[in-house]
Amino acid sequence: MKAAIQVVLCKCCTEMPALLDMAMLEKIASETPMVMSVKTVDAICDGKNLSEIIREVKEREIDRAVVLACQKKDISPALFKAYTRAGINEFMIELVDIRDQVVLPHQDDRAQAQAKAEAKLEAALARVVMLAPLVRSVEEMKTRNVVIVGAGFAGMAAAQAAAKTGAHTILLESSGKTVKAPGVILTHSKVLGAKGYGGNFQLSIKAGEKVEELGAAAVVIASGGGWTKLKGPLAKACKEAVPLYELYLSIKSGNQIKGPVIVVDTPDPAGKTLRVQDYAWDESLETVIDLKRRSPETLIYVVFQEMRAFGLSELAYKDAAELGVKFIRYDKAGAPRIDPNLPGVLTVKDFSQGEKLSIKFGTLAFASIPANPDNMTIADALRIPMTAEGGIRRGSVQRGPVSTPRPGVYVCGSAMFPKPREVAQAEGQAAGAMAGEYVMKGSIEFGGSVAQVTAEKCSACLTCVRTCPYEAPFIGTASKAEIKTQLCQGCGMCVGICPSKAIELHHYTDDQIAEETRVLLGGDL
Amino acid sequence: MTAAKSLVDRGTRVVLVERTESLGGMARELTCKGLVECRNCGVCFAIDRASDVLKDPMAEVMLLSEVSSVQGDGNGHAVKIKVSPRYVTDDCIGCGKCVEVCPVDGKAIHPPKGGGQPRIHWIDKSKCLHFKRAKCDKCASVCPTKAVDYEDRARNVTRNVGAIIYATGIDPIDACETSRLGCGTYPDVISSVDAERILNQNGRLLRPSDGRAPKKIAVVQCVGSRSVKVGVEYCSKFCCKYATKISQLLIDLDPEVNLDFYFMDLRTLYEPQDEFKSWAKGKKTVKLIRSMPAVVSKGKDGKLLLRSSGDVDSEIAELEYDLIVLSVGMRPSGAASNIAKVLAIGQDKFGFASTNRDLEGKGVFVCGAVAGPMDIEETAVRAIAIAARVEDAKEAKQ
Amino acid sequence: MIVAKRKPVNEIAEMLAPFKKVTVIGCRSCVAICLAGGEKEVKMLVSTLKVKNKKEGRRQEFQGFVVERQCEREWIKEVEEKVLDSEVTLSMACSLGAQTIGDMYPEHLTFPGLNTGIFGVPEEQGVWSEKCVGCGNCIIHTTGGICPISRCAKSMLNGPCGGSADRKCEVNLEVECAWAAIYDRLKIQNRLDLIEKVMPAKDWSTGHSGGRRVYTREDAKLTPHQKKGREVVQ
Amino acid sequence: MAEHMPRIVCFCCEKHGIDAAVLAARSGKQYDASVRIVTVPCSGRVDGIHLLQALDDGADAVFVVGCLEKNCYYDTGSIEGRKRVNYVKSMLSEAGIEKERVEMFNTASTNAWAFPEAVSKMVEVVRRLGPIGKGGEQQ
Repeated sequence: MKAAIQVVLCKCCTEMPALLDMAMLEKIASETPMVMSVKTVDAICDGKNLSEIIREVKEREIDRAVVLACQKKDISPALFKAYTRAGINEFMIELVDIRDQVVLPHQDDRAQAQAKAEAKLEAALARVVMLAPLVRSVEEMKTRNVVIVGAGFAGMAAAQAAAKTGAHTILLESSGKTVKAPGVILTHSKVLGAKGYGGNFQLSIKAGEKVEELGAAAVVIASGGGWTKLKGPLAKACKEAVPLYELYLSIKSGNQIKGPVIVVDTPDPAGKTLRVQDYAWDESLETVIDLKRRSPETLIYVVFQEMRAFGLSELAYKDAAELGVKFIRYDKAGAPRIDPNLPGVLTVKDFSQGEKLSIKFGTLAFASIPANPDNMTIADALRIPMTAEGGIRRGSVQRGPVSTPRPGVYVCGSAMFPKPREVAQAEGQAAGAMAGEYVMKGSIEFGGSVAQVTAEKCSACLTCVRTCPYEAPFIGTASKAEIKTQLCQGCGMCVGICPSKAIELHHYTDDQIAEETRVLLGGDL
Repeated sequence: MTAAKSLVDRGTRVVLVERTESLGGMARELTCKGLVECRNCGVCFAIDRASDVLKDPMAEVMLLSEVSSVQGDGNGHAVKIKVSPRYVTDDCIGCGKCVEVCPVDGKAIHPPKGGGQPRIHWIDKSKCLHFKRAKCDKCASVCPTKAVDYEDRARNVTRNVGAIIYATGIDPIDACETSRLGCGTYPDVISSVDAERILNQNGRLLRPSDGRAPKKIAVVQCVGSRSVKVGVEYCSKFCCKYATKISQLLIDLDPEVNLDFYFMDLRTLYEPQDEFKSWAKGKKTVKLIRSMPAVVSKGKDGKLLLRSSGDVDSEIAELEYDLIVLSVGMRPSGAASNIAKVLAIGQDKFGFASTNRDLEGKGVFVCGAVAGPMDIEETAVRAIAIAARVEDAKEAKQ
Repeated sequence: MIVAKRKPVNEIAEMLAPFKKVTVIGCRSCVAICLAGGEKEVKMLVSTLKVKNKKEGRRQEFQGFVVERQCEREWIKEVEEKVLDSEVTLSMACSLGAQTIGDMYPEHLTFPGLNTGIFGVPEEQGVWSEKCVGCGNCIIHTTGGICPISRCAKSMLNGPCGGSADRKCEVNLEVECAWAAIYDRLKIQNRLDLIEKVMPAKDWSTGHSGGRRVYTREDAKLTPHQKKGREVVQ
Repeated sequence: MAEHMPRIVCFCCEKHGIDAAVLAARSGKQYDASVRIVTVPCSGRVDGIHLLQALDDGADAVFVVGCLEKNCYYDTGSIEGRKRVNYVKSMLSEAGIEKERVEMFNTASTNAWAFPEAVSKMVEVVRRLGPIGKGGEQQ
């Protein structure tokens, strides 16, 4: 194995020397075979030392480097750029976070800190020799399309936000309702399936009667809740019942609402198929107040298990009461019921008064809505996780509040779980904006530290295929596993679980990890 | 902060003016609520954003600073900013040696609050002896990186900006304002914010009085908020959320702990509340009590007595606790009003800022919990949305 | 496929205790797929044994590797030296693999590292269930494609036994009664009439009870001439 | 015999794990210097082999630090990580080796206390159990 290593020791201004014997570290480094140059600099984070480092690289024909400094995040990209310009691959630079792993946490144990620092240096030297250059490939996005599934409040907001970034938006609306939004709008349409990955999706969509292929760089899921498919005994007993959302819309569009109006927090008071949703409250209150203002004579009842008006909407509760809206609290025992033999009458036991009430109603609305059944198809198509309630699941918080675990796929509004209009809208804007930016980057980068299968070793046991959260592995034509590099995020889960050790993760191969560990534990170089 | 982040991501220059010594707002002092499983409190998101912004060359962060005046119109604002001295340079590695040696009681040199970023200490001039007769320089002398700089001076800077985002956030209501429940009288009655701070610092909740681990804890909801008395009639929205999560964390940390959870209505913010209820059902050591406790009095051997009307329409009960956590509400940040005036931002009777289209047209945006109580997640979402709007405004002008 | 399970480490360690030089051989076939004897498992076992030895201050030398299919001589031949170079070989394959090596090198000790269990189906990641006992005379076309011999504790052929209650087996209440399953399946296929049919007592001679079974394909066998005079040891 | 100087390896995930360790350091938290961190992209990358080899290479204890479950950057990585650790634990106890020597911890990037706490737990374990084998023979 031939290598020309450069070792750079950063003093982090004064911190390192304050605790560590830099001379000793330099000695260890310079006495290691294949180390061509050892440089100690005041602070690698300011550019001024760069030039000399790079000069050395050129003079001594360095091909890889060990840098003892701080956390990668904190080291200026300038260093890596400089190295790359000097012809050293970014994956050939081994960073050692001496500052955060040795200097800071072991201030009062000089001897131990020194020992640890030396071990870390040696481990890095052992590792750097085993590193291999890796290339990141770039793929142009074929379209600037942001496909938004669902033209509800969230969807529209998303479309506007995305369009503003310059992306080309395509709204898919499952119903026939006409909406105003930038870009193309397809009614009676939904996503059936998808091929590809963030940046270059190939969606197959149903638009009206025909099925079409549609290229998309990013997808925003704003499919909303299952407005149309109400579950639960009350819904069964009263076919005319509507979701609160629809009641709201028809009020807004000035329709006459047949009184008396009852708003029940859930069509399934037993909570078997559907739990009462907290969001119900903001909605109910806003709606009933609106209605009461328009037609004060309409009798309105709000039947609920638990008063859950958040934040300022709590005050709306008061307003509603003052406007004469009747609030009836029930518990599971006295849950509201509708006798099929006398439809149009709801019986419920008032929890606080203890009396049994039967209320005639002209309109019945439910505040809680089940998750959208379409979510299943969408999730399957785009390979994203779902919640137990059947909503679309958001990814790690670190990826952002409207991102799914999959790059290029965003989710907003009630598609996750029912949300008030306002919040849904804000999320829509956020998701739209993020999708837009993603698309306007114009290309995706992939590869680098990703997994790769050694076909000879693979038993095609499917373990990787089942384990990968991104569904990057698949069984290829040679009936051996292969990894779709564009999908691989480089987490290495498949590598860790492969029973035949047929998969390796570049830059974190078993040998590299094992060797690093061995040397860290005092094994000799 | 999130707004700033997503703006710089779009390549917009951002000036971030923060009144306190570090970024992170409320979230700094909050603790992660997870032990093995994430409970989605969003705190890590907030803190990560803070460090992102600090690292970003496009963002200029001014700490210990306040906007003194703003002039301008739709085409831009000249913002005067007063930056107070920190007396500690960026060389600080946050080792805390200086704090140890500081002779002032209550210390004059402090680390940044909780998880605040950057991890640089700061000196409170009003307390520091160096600026009094006794030219104390203990901190300077122990500092391994010579980061203490008594010569640091206040600066007035002016920045010309295209848009202003007003995100001054919220402050916790001082639990003691409701003189009830012995807050202030008994050391072991603490506010939820104190609880979070303690948890955040050492990962476990100990009794302030004797530093022992409490075995029986009461968590009381809606203290301060939903109370006309304090002038906070509204519900602060996320107290239930974090209180339930803290309770879960406390049990995770020590399954032996007995925890009683007092509440009026349980409003665990857009998460099926049954989750918490069923969780509590599953735990023998957790009790949910629908009641608003009335009085706290001193019990024997350092315990506290909490009197409440038990569960709904049952008789008065008086129970013993080692520690009582008052889950306090929030109100718009104190610093809000004066800047708001300068920017002509409307406010409701609670001091929550409101904005409107033509104000946004002028390049003034309101963002975050200062516009109304909301949790970290919602704040983040709205921030990204606002950032997008700011961008449009910018493009609209060009 | 054949599903096996690793023997408890201490049991393995006990077997190997007297020996100084050990070869551990895995198999890249069935046992790799059922996560029992692939390269990963071999490596993990070897490391564990090393750590155990370290703890107990015992000195032993290990070498571990895998072959494509341990039940076939050709693959073993390739690693012959390594095998014979040790005092004992621990086979991390089904007992077929262990016996193949045993047959090839009678004087060399070969021990089983796995307990060979069942002809199983991977129901989901990490779950394998028995669905065949190799009775040598398949009848599942008459039982809706469900094998009563493997899935019924008593291998009942004409409906459930008296112990079958609420679809559960009396031998193990966790397990569904095979005949309940068969009934449902036939119902879906509208072939319930088959339930009526009485199945004659099964001829078990095709199964293990008939003694060791050897299946041959005359047309596939090599003639002595083809074998070029080299007789393969039987 | 002089008190045994513990040798502990930590496989730390590159996301929340490392961030937590760094935050701890930058909050002035001190922890035992016997801990050596090996960074992996995700706790799901950790293979039982790594843990066991580390023990074989002379570590007295090994632990893995990953993101909080349900908030793993790679969605399910830390759940996988825990499974691996548990499997190794079972193998060790089968072999009659204290399974406490291998542990899994989850943390968020903002838990300044989590990493030092994990370390002290492991150090405590090693102090209690001592090295693997008499005097932890060096090879």
